[in-house]
Amino acid sequence: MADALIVVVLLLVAASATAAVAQRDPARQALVLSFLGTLLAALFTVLQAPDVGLSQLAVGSALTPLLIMLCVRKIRRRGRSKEDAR
Amino acid sequence: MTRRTAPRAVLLATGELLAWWAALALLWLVLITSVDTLERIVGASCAALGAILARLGRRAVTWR
Amino acid sequence: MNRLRLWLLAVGGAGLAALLVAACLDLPGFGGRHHPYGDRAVQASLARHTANTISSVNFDQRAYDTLGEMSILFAAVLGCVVLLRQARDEHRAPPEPAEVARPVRRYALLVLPVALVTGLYVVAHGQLSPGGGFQGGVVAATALHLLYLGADYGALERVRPLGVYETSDAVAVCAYLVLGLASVLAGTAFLANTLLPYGTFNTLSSGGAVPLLNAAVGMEVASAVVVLLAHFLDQAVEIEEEHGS
Amino acid sequence: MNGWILAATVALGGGGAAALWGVTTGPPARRVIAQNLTTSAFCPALLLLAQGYGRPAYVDLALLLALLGPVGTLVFARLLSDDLSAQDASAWGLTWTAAVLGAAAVVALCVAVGPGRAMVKLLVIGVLLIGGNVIASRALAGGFRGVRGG
Repeated sequence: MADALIVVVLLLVAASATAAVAQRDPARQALVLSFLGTLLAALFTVLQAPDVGLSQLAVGSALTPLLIMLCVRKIRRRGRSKEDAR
Repeated sequence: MTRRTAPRAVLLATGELLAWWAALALLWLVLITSVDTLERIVGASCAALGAILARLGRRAVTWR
Repeated sequence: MNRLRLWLLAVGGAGLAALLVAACLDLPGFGGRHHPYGDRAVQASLARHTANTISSVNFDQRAYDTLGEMSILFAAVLGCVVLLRQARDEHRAPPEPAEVARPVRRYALLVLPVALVTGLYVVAHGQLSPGGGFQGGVVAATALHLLYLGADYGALERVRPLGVYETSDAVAVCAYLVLGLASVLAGTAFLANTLLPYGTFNTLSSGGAVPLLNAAVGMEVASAVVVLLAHFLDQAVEIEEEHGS
Repeated sequence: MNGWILAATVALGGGGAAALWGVTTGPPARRVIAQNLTTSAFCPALLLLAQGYGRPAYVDLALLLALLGPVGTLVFARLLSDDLSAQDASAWGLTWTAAVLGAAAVVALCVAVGPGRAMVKLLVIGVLLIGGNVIASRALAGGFRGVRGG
């Protein structure tokens, strides 16, 4: 019975990781990835590894989305300025 | 000829820094579990760093 | 040729699968209370008055591994800095000022110092509670970027002298090395935690060199993340390619 | 398994499944709202877990999530502002429901913990969580309209 929580969180992790891979647009992928990051922090807490959970939380909730979205912005801006130049 | 800052501005800046320092030192005391001298020193210096950054940030944003 | 490649992949995959299945069959049961390595690690960390066993493993029992991880981060950030530098056919446009809604701007200004102090708390209490240099450093560095999110990139640039962060990144790596060499000079092994007194259990000064190594890693990670994000932000916001080149 | 862990299971399972559904389907506005609600579902769950396992140190995870979760939402609100400005990304009913649920969890934990340093810490986390979520919702509902290139 005490393992019910672990099973619930593991199922959610499997579902959201699959969903993150299945998205085509990088910006939408980043959204699912940030959800997955927070969920993984919860999984590590449930498995009694709060140190790893804190690392995951610190990196996954704000830093990784920021890096990915900055890359997306750079690529979009580049495409726009190429169109302008034409 | 040196430009002197108005005493009022100095007072305001000191007040802002002190208010932030007190609030952040209080936050530190809330976060920790046991209090001793070293804890107080480290907390006070971290709160001072936070207060300086808070003022720098506010000035940078309302600068323009 | 293509068929050969597929066969090679199939053979390799099958071998890997067989090994993984064999390894899984030999695993200890899920969620046991005792583990040979875990019991020894806890014993060693308690002997050195470190309340958080994970910190003891990271910065005392395997401090050498952490040195490797630290230099990987340093090298990775250095690589990014080189790759994302301003090329000859690019120019810098000053960032446009942005009008952000007032509650969001005020939230950013209020949470910035709170997040910074929380990050420093996580670094300083790495040997007592979950957390440590890496986690706290990332939080402190993220706090600074609230200025970009809540205002504009110009505001962040005014409070972020990049040279200072680049220097403190290098200084922190050196500090870690110096702490390791100090124990060599004292006649023990590199990074052996025998130099400093272990202190009272569950206080800030416990754990010998663990809090100092934690602080060095925290400083390194915070500066490295700031430098890394600075170059990403430069590329995303400021640097533009010359038209018609 | 005690009541706290049961409540955390419900929050993680229910909130997580709902947020996953929202974040993977529909227009960008809905996805970003679901990403914001992730924080308000998981942060109370982490607090409940800390109480359920009897480990006060685990509260630090909830503290960091309450601080960084809204920052993550601000990242998307700012860098997707072009996509979001075309549609209405406000969900005030959901935001306030989540805020009330989070406040209820924090109050229940405060009662269980009793007066002291730990209770003040819980209240700080509660204020950061609810304030952060409301501000993140505000940012999604046109907080970055005036942002063009920066």
